[in-house]
Amino acid sequence: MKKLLNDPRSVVQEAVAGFGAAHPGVVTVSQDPLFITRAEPPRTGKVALVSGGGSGHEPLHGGFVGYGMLDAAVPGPVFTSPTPDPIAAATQAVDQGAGVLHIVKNYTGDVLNFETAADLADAEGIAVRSVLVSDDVAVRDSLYTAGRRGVAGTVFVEKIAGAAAERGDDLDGVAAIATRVAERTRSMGVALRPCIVPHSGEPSFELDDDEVEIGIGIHGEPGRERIGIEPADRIIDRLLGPILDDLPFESGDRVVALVNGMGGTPSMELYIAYRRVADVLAGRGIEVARTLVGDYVTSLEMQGLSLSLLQLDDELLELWDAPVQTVALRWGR
Amino acid sequence: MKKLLNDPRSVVQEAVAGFGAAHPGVVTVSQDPLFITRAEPPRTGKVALVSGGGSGHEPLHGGFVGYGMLDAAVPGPVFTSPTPDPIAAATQAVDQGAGVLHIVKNYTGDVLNFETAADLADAEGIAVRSVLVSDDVAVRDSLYTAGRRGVAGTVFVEKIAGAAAERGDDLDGVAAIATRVAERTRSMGVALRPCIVPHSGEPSFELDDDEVEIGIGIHGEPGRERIGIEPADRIIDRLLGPILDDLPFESGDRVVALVNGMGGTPSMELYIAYRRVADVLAGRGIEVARTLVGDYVTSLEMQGLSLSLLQLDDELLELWDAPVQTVALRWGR
Amino acid sequence: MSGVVLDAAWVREWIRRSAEVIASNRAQLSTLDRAVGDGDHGENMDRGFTAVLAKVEDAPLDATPADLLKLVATTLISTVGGASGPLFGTAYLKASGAVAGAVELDGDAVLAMLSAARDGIVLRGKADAGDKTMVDAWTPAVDAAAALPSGRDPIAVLRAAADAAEAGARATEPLVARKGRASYLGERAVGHRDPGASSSALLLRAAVDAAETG
Amino acid sequence: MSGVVLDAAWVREWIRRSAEVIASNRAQLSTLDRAVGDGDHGENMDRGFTAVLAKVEDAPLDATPADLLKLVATTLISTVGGASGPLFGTAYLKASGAVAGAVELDGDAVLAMLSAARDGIVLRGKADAGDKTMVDAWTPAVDAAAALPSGRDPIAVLRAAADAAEAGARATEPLVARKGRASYLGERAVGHRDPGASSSALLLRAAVDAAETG
Ligand SMILES: Nc1ncnc2c1ncn2[C@@H]1O[C@H](COP(=O)(O)OP(=O)(O)O)[C@@H](O)[C@H]1O
Ligand SMILES: Nc1ncnc2c1ncn2[C@@H]1O[C@H](COP(=O)(O)OP(=O)(O)O)[C@@H](O)[C@H]1O
Ligand SMILES: [Mg+2]
Ligand SMILES: [Mg+2]
Ligand SMILES: [Mg+2]
Ligand SMILES: [Mg+2]
Repeated sequence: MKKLLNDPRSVVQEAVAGFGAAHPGVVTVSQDPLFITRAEPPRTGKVALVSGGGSGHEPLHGGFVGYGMLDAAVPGPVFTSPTPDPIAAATQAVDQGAGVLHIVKNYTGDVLNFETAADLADAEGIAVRSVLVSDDVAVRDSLYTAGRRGVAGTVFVEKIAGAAAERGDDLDGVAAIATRVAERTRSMGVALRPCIVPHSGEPSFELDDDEVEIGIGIHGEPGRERIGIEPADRIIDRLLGPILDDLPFESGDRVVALVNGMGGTPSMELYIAYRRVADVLAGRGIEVARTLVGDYVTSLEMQGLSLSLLQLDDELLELWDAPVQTVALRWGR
Repeated sequence: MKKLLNDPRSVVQEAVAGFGAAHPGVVTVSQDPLFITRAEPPRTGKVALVSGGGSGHEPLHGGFVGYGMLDAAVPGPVFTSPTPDPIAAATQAVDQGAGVLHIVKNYTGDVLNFETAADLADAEGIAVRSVLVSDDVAVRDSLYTAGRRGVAGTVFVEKIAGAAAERGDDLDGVAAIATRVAERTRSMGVALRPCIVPHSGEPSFELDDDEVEIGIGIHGEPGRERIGIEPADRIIDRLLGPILDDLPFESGDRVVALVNGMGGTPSMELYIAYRRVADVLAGRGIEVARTLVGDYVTSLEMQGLSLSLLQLDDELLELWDAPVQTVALRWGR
Repeated sequence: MSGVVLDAAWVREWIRRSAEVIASNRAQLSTLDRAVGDGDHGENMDRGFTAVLAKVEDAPLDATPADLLKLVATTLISTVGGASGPLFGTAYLKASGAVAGAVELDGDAVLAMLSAARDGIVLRGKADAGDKTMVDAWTPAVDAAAALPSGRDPIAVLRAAADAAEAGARATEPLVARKGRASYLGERAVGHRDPGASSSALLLRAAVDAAETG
Repeated sequence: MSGVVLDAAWVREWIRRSAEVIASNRAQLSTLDRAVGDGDHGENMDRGFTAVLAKVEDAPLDATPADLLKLVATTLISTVGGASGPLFGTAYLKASGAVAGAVELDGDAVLAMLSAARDGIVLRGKADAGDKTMVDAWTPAVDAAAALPSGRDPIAVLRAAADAAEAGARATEPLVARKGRASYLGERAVGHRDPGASSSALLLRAAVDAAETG
């Protein structure tokens, strides 16, 4: 393993400290318990948004703390949900009296720890609602499984729910918008090279030199199937097909399209992928109203990408376009 | 080699096409000759800024086309300077009658091709000035060598010269500001893993599992020396030392600090690095006025980073803070 | 009728041995988790039990078994994270509740403790037997312990539980997972042992060893 | 006194053979460039000469040597990029100028052509002999050709040049570079042959081969 770090056990603490030092105008870091809040507190009475989860997915979630998006992010150890204490502490720190929405990616660990944190916050008299993000179509959904994973589509939920909160919606309203976004988002990913978790020093799975892993998660979990490498356009089609069929997305739909790098993918490859996405969607009569291409929800230095589509309506588009000022997403301010 | 691409010979064309399709509100792509311009033309009479160079360094330069920064970017083949024709065509396309500044990274190929392009533009009656960026302290400067390489500090030059042009400075004025920024910028990089150029499929150099390459360039050129891996803080000190000593940067200086990912580096490692940079600079009495941490000038999927410092004065800070609206850098608008 | 009982010293020894066995199996547990999950189970458990050990060493000398088990629970909840943190945390919390006030634990008390722990895991995680989770170690463990005649020796109870948990962990290998990260893999999880069931078996074996030497 | 002269057909054949030899040495030239530069020299030259070949095939039948050489120059300039594009482009441009108007080239004309090419490279790149660049192939080539007695056979001129260029390219190995990307490496460039000098030698050898069979 070759990584730029000092001590594998303190990577998260050091990185979060560096993040706080680098962006003092946008975020403030609490070291113990570890969470990230906005440097400028929002207007009082705003519903607060808290998200979090295992680290290693940066800029998610800390990079989305700021005006128009999250109020706090709680980074856990690498690929491991944070414990309830810092989640509860962050929840308490950002509550403005209007309640707090927890945005939780659907993993057993995240769900359980956020549940306990919500109970703790509730005991302090804070109203908490939760929304689960489970956009990964690579995982077959079923009542009898842990359900789908939450992956890059989380960005859509955080951005749009953040705008709704900024607009002045109440807790139920913000939760309803967040749920609507989560319900209309679908994602799927591919890996060309696994990542290496600092504390283990081992690749999260093995891939031969001519193999790719289709349906990859964001924690170095193996994916749905392993196939021989193919031209980019073919691989994109393999991701886009299940996404489009699932909701389904149909002719006349307007979408936000996200081509998300997994951390180690050259920008060039993301744009080669987007070129295909744009072609296929145009061919299906689906209008791409807005596009993001870049590293938004990563898996350390994994090489690969995920595609996410959000089916828009007028209100969601308006909220998408609303100003946002975070480290990783910024427009209109 | 495992890459997400269709044909190694068309990666640049496809990626630039995807880039144009993804960001129609910011950039417009000319496919033949290949260059990128702003979607919204600037006000007439503004000095135009053109940069370019080999591809594989994205978001440089196309990601910096837009309000407050470049007027055009000319992408060459991967790691190879573009030829004079598209540079001249881009120069002609964006000239507003006030002349054009070429921002050229100091490589023999870039210098020669931009020279010829300037001659061609001159023949069309366009006033062209050039500024060379040569910020890489890893390369010993001398009258008897090709001189220092231009690396990540190019972002400082493009941002600040862009703001000066937007402010209304004339060609000589913009060139003078650009030169001032270039003269006050120093950079140095390290690689943990080389990149693989699509057409060759070979790693650009070989590194053992416990080695890092200090003083790396952005084209997969080998660096100044190869050493065994060390803790991040030690490696950062090895980069920061030569940077600080060279200008030199001194107590009381204010700087912009850039921790630049080479393409395949997890965000976490960049922030661990920044934490050290902040500590060392604080210890030396140098104030970090502004910070960028992320992938700005990459080398495909190379793993590693570079540090760049710009010594500020009041005017340069004001120009740094001026609004910018490009794909990769955006604030104030 | 056996007169053997287990006390707070046993709980302390159990915890020490748990921390030891988790530390020495850290890499192996993470390797299991790499095959079907995200490769951190050993790391998570080790972080948790290292913290538990420190806490328990500082615990008051008169702490009851229930006090100690509760300390384990809250420490795991606040240090492990992931799926296993809340699940094991709840297990120890419920175990603590089952022996509240007791100073000496006979066989029935130990059975009640194990049974409460299992129920806690099922309550939080909603996994059924056969879902390829830690429940597949705990449920056979509790069943085997309960199958012993009443008035049984607590060490025998622990031994039956540990044996069954080990068999249960092995028996997760051919299963398709229906809970946890392994459920994302469908058929590809077949052939791999569940990490949480494996660590559960290690913890129960540590309980036996602690009782035998204690 | 020799009556042998070279004409436009020779230039065409030279170009064909150049494209061929560059294509078949593409990987090797890039490997050389990977050691001291950025690993693209073979790719750059191949892109250029593939384009040159297409252009020359479409060139008018009555094109003079100078016309053809100019076509090579402009095509290289507009397709190669990098350092080698403008340098070789200028070389062929100056070579073209040196034989302007001529239909048949005798030994002196060929020498003038080579000499002008070399001067063009030095003019643009400002490298001295010994800087570990293509100049270290071209300068010995021109010197060797010039050392032949006057009135010399053009094939002998080319052969002397190609032999010297090959020796010159080999002689770049022990050098520290003072121009081009290899100059970034300092002492680490020692032991590696300069890619541009190597491709220059290949081009001159192609000129000999074209003349001998033409
Ligand atoms: N719903 C559940 N019920 C019971 N046990 C579960 C459940 N989900 C996961 N587990 C257990 O948790 C273990 C994984 O723990 P760990 O790797 O520490 O957490 P994470 O999956 O969050 O990385 C699995 O091996 C399984 O035994
Ligand atoms: N200043 C110079 N003068 C002469 N030749 C040079 C100079 N700089 C570079 N070269 C030649 O160019 C070659 C590299 O060409 P190439 O790899 O195609 O371009 P780049 O260096 O831009 O990638 C070197 O091997 C060297 O022979
Ligand atoms: Mg985990
Ligand atoms: Mg090059
Ligand atoms: Mg795990
Ligand atoms: Mg080269």
